[in-house]
Amino acid sequence: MTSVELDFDTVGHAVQTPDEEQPYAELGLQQDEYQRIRQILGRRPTQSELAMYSIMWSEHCSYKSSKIHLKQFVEKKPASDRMLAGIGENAGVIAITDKLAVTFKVESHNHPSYVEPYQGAATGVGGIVRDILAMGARPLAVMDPLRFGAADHPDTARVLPGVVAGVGGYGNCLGLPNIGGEVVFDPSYQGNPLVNALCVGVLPADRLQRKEADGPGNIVVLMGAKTGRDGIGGVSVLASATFDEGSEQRRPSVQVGDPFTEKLLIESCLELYNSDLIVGVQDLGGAGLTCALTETSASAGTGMDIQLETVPLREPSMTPHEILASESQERMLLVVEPAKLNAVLGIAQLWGVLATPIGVVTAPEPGEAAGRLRITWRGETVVDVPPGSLVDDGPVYARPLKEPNDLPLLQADRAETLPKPATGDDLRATVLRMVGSPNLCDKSWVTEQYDRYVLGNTVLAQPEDAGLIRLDESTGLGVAISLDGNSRYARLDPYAGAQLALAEAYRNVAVTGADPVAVTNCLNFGSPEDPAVMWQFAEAVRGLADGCLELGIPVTGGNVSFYNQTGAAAIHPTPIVGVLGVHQDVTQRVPMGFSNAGDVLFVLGE
Amino acid sequence: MARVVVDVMLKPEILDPQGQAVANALPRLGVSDVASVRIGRRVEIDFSGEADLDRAKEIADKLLANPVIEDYTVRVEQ
Amino acid sequence: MARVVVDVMLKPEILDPQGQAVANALPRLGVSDVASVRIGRRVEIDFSGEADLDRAKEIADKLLANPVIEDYTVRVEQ
Amino acid sequence: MKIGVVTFPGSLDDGDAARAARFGGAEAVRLWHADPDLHGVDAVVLPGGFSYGDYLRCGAIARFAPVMEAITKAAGDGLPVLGICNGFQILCEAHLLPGALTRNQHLHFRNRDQRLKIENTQTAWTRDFAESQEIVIPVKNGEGCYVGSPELLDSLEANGQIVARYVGENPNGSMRDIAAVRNEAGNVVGIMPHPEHAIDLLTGPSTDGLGFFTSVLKAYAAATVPAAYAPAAVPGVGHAPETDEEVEA
Ligand SMILES: Nc1ncnc2c1ncn2[C@@H]1O[C@H](COP(=O)(O)OP(=O)(O)O)[C@@H](O)[C@H]1O
Repeated sequence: MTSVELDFDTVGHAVQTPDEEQPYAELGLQQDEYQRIRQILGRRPTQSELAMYSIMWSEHCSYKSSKIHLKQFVEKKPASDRMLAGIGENAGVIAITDKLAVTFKVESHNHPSYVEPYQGAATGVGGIVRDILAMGARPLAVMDPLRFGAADHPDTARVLPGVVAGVGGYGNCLGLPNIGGEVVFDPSYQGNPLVNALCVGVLPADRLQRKEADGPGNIVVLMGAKTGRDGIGGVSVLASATFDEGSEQRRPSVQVGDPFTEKLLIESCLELYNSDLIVGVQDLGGAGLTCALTETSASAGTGMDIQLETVPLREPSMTPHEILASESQERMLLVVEPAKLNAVLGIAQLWGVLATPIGVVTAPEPGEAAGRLRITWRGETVVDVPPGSLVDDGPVYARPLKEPNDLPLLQADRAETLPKPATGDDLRATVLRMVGSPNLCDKSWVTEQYDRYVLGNTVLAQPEDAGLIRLDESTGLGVAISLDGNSRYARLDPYAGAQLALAEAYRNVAVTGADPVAVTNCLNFGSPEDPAVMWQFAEAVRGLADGCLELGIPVTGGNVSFYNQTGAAAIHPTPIVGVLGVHQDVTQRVPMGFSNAGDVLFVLGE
Repeated sequence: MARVVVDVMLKPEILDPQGQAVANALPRLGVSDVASVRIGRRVEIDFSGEADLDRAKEIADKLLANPVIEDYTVRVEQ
Repeated sequence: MARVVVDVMLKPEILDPQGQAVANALPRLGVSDVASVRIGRRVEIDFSGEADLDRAKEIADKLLANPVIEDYTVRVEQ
Repeated sequence: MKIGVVTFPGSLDDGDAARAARFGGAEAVRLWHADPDLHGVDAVVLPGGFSYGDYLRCGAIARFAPVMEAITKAAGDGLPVLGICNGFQILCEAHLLPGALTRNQHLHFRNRDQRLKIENTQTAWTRDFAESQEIVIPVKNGEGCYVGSPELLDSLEANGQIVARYVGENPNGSMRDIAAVRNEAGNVVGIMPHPEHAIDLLTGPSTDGLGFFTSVLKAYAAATVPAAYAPAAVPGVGHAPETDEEVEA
């Protein structure tokens, strides 16, 4: 092979040049991680392979610091016969009736939203909606728990309006009602606001989609937007590193969302599901094509042959590793039987969505347990890897844990020692100050920018404690969802703080008249390399897992966001907990306002 | 009165959904010889006195363009 | 490849809230010599062959500008 | 009576409009943007949403859809047409209604329950209301600010073409508080707020929106509109989406 003439790195070239220096450290890989890659491949990785490993083994994709803690959600999972898909899937799926299922999940898009508030928040919504879509569900509604720095800080004036407009711009244009969320101000988020987004969707239980790329000979189809240079390195760089002065150069990692294309993608996918035309489906989010190709093949134990030059590009000059790393939005990967390919392409065309066959599923070599992912570029092999090594064999760390030094002090500063309002006037002044405070004041400036009516099934939305969506007009069946988190409690006691968030969301759902059945969560923390942060994380996970066991509802999925800090200062630990409940008849919902004069008031509990 | 024009366009590598939507609609108007359409903002700043390019640049930097995703040019209108 | 630029601006008598918002923000940047700001669209049409001004005009007429509220100018980019 | 509801790529409230038509007592027929056949409907609703992403100007691209050609022709023959929100924008872009809709003056998308006053009941879509009746229906838009030249606005006032006005706070800066207008004949109406989201108390702030749909039924029953508008059959029938999704418990 005369790869010297090529302007890209190939497997052949890698074999011939074992000692070539590679920029693994700049890509966020440790020396020992790089050595493991060489070991797995039996040679140095190509440039494309190195990019793929660096993304897939990043904190964001591999959960290398959180994995050993998150497994408690499985180990302590209460018995539930409702769970059709759980942790490990794009989103958890819960059976609501014999025939109907619901899926929901919350994810973070914190760092991109600080860099470019509108697009960061917009693409956060777009990403979580594709997760829900990938399970086979029609997305029904979104929610957005948000955290900002001090309300009167000038940078909050830059970030907040952009984030709110972005959440609204994308969700409104997709036609998904926004049924709740949070807006909380605290100085700990000054340089690192939190933008979490939840989506809930509904599906007939027998329409549940799988991501497995089963069936050698099946065609791999990329559907949706063209691939561009946007977001390259977004996952590994923006989400898996501390956010500091260096972030200036990271700016190009930000992506622009196109909700119109996503809307068409939703409609075409649903039509494909309904017509039973596909074998597998996976959304492209963080880590783009790399993640979708490796996860779908690894989970099936198959391999793939991909011709990368068939990927439709926005910029023809893109290189193989850029195409593999691109985080261009609004794309889905499909696995299709050859006989059904034309029907699939026809449906895409009907909706005006691009769909392109880019390769085939392959069987493992004789004697091998799993297949290989081979990617060619203009006839040369640029990637030849066992896909499982990227997905499952990433590093796992048991990071050191240490209770924060200041915790005893903080805990000693009891609320009981604070002066209490003594007179009626004091009390009045205190109440006025509280209702006028940014965290308690009316949030309609935000919520009025969101469409809550679209789809015609919103029974409860802002400012109710929980959102309530009707699923069935004839029976009144519906689901209620609430998201909660209180980082000041979690800072004082992460174990109890996570449980308090869970309990609050649980109560919020219950008071609508719904029966709580499932939990999702987004764990927003500082750097996992800081033992104090890691301790907070471990405690929060333990608290949440114990709380869910106690309440008898399983965690069905979620997301971890680390490195939320400015310099050495981490945000308050912010576990956001979402609870979903089933409402048998939404016409009997209980809104939070007083309904009738003369009704009797009770206080339940202590 | 003097006018400075600031043209703000998305950086070439950034997706432009607006331009794309227009480009996709052209065939329905019977137009087939257009390779691409990009849409940005044209901002006309009228100074009460003389045109102040530096001022306009500063305004563009701070207010009109987001350097993360957009480029801009500033010029005095003839 | 040849580029035609279409500038679309709101007619002078139509209120431009975006431009006004920028104008209102200027004093906070210490800018006091700006009389007015107007914001419109700049559309870059790249023709695969030669620049076709008439074509561009037709596209502007039918699609890019709404004559009820907007004026436009068309020019080949040098 | 059959009410057609058009789905453009990016239409969002099409399912809700069809539901409202049914609540009002009509049969809802889904029409597809690429299909110029109106399938014998007796009235058409252009629903809310973001057709083609609303990326250039709201409604600017949708008006070139094949179905719009048929609707324009039928509207000229008296077919009742209601454009809601994005549908209103499309009707203005298609010159079936006067004026234009521009960015909300406060520059934000705004969703709230809005009080309106019905100013004209001489339309196919408002005859079931009382003159000056006040109603509450949701408004939700980013570009709902109605504008027109002073002469145009004066002539609209003089001809009774202003169908509804905002009462209380004007949610988007519309000139003369205009929320809805009609064409001269009164068969084509555009309204910015959403009657289809106010058809029952479970999901809406009121049931006031139903009046638009019962009005057109009455107009139909009174035979003030031509019976089933049937254009010549067009080859290459398109495809209407199944948006009333069949997820049964
Ligand atoms: N905090 C958490 N609690 C429970 N499950 C989690 C949590 N964080 C991540 N997971 C699960 O780990 C899997 C991988 O997560 P993620 O990478 O966010 O999914 P995706 O591949 O859709 O981006 C998912 O199934 C997710 O539900």
